[in-house]
Amino acid sequence: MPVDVDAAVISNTRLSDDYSVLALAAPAIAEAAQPGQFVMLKVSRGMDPLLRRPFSIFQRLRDERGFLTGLTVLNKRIGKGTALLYDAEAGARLQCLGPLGRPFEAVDPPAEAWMIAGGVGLAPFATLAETLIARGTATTLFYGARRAQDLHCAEVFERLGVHVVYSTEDGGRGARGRVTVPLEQALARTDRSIDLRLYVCGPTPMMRAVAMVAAAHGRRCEVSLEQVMGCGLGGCYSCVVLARDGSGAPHHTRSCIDGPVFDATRVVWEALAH
Amino acid sequence: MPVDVDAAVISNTRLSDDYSVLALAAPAIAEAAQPGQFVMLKVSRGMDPLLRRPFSIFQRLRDERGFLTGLTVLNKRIGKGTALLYDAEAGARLQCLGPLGRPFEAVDPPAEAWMIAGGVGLAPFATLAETLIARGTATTLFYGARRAQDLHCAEVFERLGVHVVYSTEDGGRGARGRVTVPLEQALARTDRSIDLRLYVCGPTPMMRAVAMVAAAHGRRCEVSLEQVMGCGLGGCYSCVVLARDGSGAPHHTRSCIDGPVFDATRVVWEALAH
Amino acid sequence: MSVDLSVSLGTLTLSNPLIAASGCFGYGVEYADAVDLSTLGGVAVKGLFLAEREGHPPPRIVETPAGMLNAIGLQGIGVHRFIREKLPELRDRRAVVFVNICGTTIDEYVELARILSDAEGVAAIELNISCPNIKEGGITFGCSLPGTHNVVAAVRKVTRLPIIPKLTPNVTDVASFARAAEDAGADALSLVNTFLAMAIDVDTRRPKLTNIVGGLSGPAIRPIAVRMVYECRQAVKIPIIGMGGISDPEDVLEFMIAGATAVQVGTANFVDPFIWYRLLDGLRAYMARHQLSRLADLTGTLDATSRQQAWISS
Amino acid sequence: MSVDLSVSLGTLTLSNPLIAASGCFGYGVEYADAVDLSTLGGVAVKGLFLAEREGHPPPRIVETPAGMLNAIGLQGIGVHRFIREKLPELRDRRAVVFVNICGTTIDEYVELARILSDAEGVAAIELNISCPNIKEGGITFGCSLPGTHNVVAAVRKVTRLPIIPKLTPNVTDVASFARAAEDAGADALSLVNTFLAMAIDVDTRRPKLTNIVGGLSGPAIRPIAVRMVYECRQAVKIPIIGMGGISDPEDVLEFMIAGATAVQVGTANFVDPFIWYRLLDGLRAYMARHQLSRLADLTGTLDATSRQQAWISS
Ligand SMILES: Cc1cc2nc3c(=O)[nH]c(=O)nc-3n(C[C@H](O)[C@H](O)[C@H](O)COP(=O)(O)OP(=O)(O)OC[C@H]3O[C@@H](n4cnc5c(N)ncnc54)[C@H](O)[C@@H]3O)c2cc1C
Ligand SMILES: Cc1cc2nc3c(=O)[nH]c(=O)nc-3n(C[C@H](O)[C@H](O)[C@H](O)COP(=O)(O)OP(=O)(O)OC[C@H]3O[C@@H](n4cnc5c(N)ncnc54)[C@H](O)[C@@H]3O)c2cc1C
Ligand SMILES: Cc1cc2nc3c(=O)[nH]c(=O)nc-3n(C[C@H](O)[C@H](O)[C@H](O)COP(=O)(O)O)c2cc1C
Ligand SMILES: Cc1cc2nc3c(=O)[nH]c(=O)nc-3n(C[C@H](O)[C@H](O)[C@H](O)COP(=O)(O)O)c2cc1C
Ligand code: FES
Ligand code: FES
Repeated sequence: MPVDVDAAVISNTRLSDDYSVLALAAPAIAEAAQPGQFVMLKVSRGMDPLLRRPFSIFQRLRDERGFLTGLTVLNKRIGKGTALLYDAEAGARLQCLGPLGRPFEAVDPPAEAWMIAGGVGLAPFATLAETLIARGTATTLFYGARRAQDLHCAEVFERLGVHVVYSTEDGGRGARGRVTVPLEQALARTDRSIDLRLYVCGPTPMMRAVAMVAAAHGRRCEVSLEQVMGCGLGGCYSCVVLARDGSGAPHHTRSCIDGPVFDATRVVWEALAH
Repeated sequence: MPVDVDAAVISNTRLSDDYSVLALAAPAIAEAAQPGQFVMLKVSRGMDPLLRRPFSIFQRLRDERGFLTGLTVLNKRIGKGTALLYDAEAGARLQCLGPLGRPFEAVDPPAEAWMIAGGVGLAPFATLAETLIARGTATTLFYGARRAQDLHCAEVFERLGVHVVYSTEDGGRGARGRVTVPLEQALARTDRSIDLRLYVCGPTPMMRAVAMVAAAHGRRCEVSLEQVMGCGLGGCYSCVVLARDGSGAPHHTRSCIDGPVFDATRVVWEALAH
Repeated sequence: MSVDLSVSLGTLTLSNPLIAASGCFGYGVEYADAVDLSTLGGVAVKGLFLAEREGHPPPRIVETPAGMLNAIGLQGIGVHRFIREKLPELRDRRAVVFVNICGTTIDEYVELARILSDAEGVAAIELNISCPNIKEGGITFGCSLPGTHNVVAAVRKVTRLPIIPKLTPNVTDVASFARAAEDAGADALSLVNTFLAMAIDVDTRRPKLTNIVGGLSGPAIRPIAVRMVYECRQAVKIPIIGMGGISDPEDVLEFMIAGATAVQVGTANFVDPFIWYRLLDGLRAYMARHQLSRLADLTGTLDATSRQQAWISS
Repeated sequence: MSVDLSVSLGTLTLSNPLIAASGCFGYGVEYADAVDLSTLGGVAVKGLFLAEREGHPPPRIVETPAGMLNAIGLQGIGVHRFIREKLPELRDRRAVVFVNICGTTIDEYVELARILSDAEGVAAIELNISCPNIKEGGITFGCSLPGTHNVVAAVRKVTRLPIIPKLTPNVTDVASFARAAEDAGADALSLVNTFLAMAIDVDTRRPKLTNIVGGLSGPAIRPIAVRMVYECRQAVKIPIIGMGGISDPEDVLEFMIAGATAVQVGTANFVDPFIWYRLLDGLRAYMARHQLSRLADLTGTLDATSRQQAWISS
């Protein structure tokens, strides 16, 4: 059951000209949150902009005694709403609705977990990594970006004990090229007897490419899709993706309640807007 | 020629739950400003609310060397826009267009100046008082409000050397009753040979009452009217008041460019919305 | 003071005037965990055809100043699956269900009405003759006076359920459509549906919606919708359900004063799914402030005598 | 890169597509101190009748979400005083003047056109047949196809000045009105005028405007206006001047891509009287980014082929 919290901004840490990490006081949402779920944020008071914006729950925050106090959002400025969030100051208040959506299915050992993130697609993985590590699952993050300076927050994962594999398109850090380069190498190296689960979030073409790679290697792969969302609760049918049902028939499926996480084989990639 | 300044909020001093004094860095407007003129403020970025709001120029600000640096606005929270102004923090920026409108006609000695203010109608008088005092004109302020705690900023006037006469409806400070009570007493006491000019700003019924009193005593009286304004520049014809022309014929007259200051005898008071 | 928020749409009494707008509340069941459906005056479910429909490809919505465009294309599970899969839960949750129906022919509307009349737990049929997002049917009836009359009259013959045609605002004279619907036997009217509109991505020079055009809803349209309710109130006797941009208690009151008996809330429910509680609180506060014991007494009480004398002629 | 911002409305060439909208820029002279009028593509002056008019008593405007209502009631100094008192200064300032005219009968329109044809410094006549705020004339022509045709045809007979009928959006099928105007000899079209709308003070239960109803303008209406320009672009060959809520360079581009040759800016000019410079800068930046040397090439370039294949049928 989602709740709507009038959440105080605890802090807003600018990581670069367009990335920031926004910490929100919303314990009730943090308690209920599962990896891969999201919140709908009202980025300003008033009607400009009118609609809320969806954001993955990045981290769950705890106080010294370990009690959950809130959550963070990894925000990338791309338009009006994300610009307002980037500019938000501590003390401001934002309506925060959540947790919403279908979470990732976290695997247990001996299965291994490989998370593949492109850019701000890193956001859903901090919570997933925490959950996986807590279960003792060996967890790797393939983290790609255009340039080295666009790789943010990797330390969050390293601190958790996640094995991080970097790639940058300009070769500034880790493998040169798309994130699929080190991923394919790693898949080729990995014994088929090892049970692997792939989790992907990033730009649509990247997710599609990873889904193809995963299929080619016969690996199960979950993707977290980012559609424009009007309500986040199944009310408006704006957020549909074409996804196959049990019988393989494609249907417009609401990504806010039947997703945002989908098994990659369900998605009709050709139909996804880029 | 009005200018539009992207003005920084220097400070916002809350005087009570609904009054604040907002200082804005807008030297170009302060330099050109004449007593009784106003600015149009965009109270927020974005479209909520859409239109600017008119505010009298309260004080002109100077630095230590006496150079004009900006202006203040005496803001009373009555709706959405004035609430946003009340909440504005130092460092914020507001588009500020001005100076606008027809100013008061400041009299010179031996004429005396009587300013009559009701509530936030005090706003245009600080600049007027400064101008009058600089000319050596004997200046009195009749300042009325509902309760003593609603009388703000009187010290600004006392410091300038203005004689301040208070009245409150509950008798908490000065004369009990409307501002017309001490005004009528003073008028009755004042020799007809003394040249007097009355300047009025406040709620419409109060201005109307003062205009009647002034007319009964044969005193010239200028009123500063507050109509809803769309543009402040004569473009929209929203701000009209019914005012008599030279021949006595009433016309809908734009209060943003032909006012906000009108000779009280021109105004068809019966036609003014309360 | 005990306050009475109930309103009557002909034979149907609602506990309060707030109805979730069709297409903005899924089939109602999506919200059942978050909101107690029985606290709403009613729930208008997503527009249903006889058959299942996949609707338009995304993007299906785009935000605009104080509004949004949608071109969902009436995706839906069809009336049979609705009755089987959704209606029982709505019944259990004690929701007052308005079923919004859409057809491409009069026969389809008639067939839908017939099927729903036999189902248990349907409070009223909202006839969607105003969806701007589909080529066939719907709005082609809603933009023609005989079309409107004929659909309503045909459905009237096959059901005793209250029939509530939903009018489009995309017409010159909405009041004439209100009259046509009333003459044909409608029990109440819903208005307005969305305004046909579009938005363009100037960098790609392509429409922002796959469907090119879509329907404008939200606060932006409220002043036009209020005017239309006011016009229809003077044209017909049957109750009006007003909508278009309602976001605050004042907006509900505005529609009621203009002539609405009940209201629907669509877009604002996306922004705040718990809006119902806020609106109900606001209505109660207004009633207390104005010592109003029956909210229904507000309907159509606009005082339209000139606010002040015109002091000059010409 | 040298860029060409000029656009042609038939025989009339403007240095750029930006025109101040009628009723939103006084008689132009009010702005002459603040804005160099010759930098604008044109200035549409406040709607003029033959005689002086006092208009409606205030309040005349009320703000709404991302928009505003106005019911000015066409206050104005009449065509004779305009020619005597305002036109000379406009000429001196090298403004390209569109005179917006309004009558209660066809004869009045004809008379106005005749008078203006003899005046020096009038670039075009904008026929206001769409003002929602006056009972007589105006919109009664604009809401009837023969009415529209007859006014335009009658004015056509008496003037060689470009005639630009201004269409109302308060109709079912705006494209049919565009065709009627074109058939009757219009040189270009302006659209849209404001949407008939209202707002109510719920505490007093009175309309917020003295005139009860008013016209809705501003960003709120933009998506509807863009759709109407797009529809008319497909219906007629004559140039279209698009308007409704333009506030940013992207909005100008949106109207042009939808089919407008030029645009007018009304409400946004109230918010920012120096908007013209910002819009021109934005247009130049867009042209540079897209390596567009002639802005006029943008008109009607919407790529409305489906953005993506529909992967499923039904
Ligand atoms: C489930 C989910 C989780 C998300 N998590 C995050 C996150 O953790 N951090 C983060 O920074 N962003 C995240 N996003 C994307 C984020 O919601 C959008 O960037 C945001 O809504 C854009 O708002 P805006 O007002 O800045 O952009 P707008 O001004 O509204 O639009 C700017 C441009 O971006 C496009 N756009 C708008 N929304 C989306 C969208 N959802 N996907 C792709 N393009 C869009 C628009 O079409 C437009 O071209 C997530 C989206 C979803 C659906
Ligand atoms: C020339 C001039 C100078 C002014 N100087 C000052 C000043 O120095 N300090 C100050 O606090 N205020 C001043 N005002 C009034 C101020 O402009 C309004 O209070 C403000 O516009 C209200 O905006 P809002 O968004 O808070 O109210 P809204 O939310 O827009 O409206 C709230 C209520 O107030 C009414 N209202 C709105 N504008 C006005 C208005 N102009 N006059 C009367 N009622 C109105 C509305 O009809 C509504 O009922 C001045 C007005 C004018 C015309
Ligand atoms: C996403 C969306 C889907 C809609 N679907 C329907 C529908 O299926 N049937 C219908 O009659 N109206 C539909 N509407 C119109 C609404 O019911 C309502 O008439 C309109 O949105 C105006 O109200 P609002 O401004 O409160 O949203 C839809 C509106 C939206 C925004
Ligand atoms: C205050 C005001 C007065 C107007 N007066 C006229 C007028 O006299 N003649 C006319 O044709 N249109 C008039 N209009 C309509 C505008 O010219 C324009 O068509 C409309 O406002 C839409 O553009 P906008 O959204 O940019 O304001 C007026 C609009 C406003 C807001
Ligand atoms: S966002 Fe509304 S249904 Fe998914
Ligand atoms: S405020 Fe626009 S004319 Fe006065």
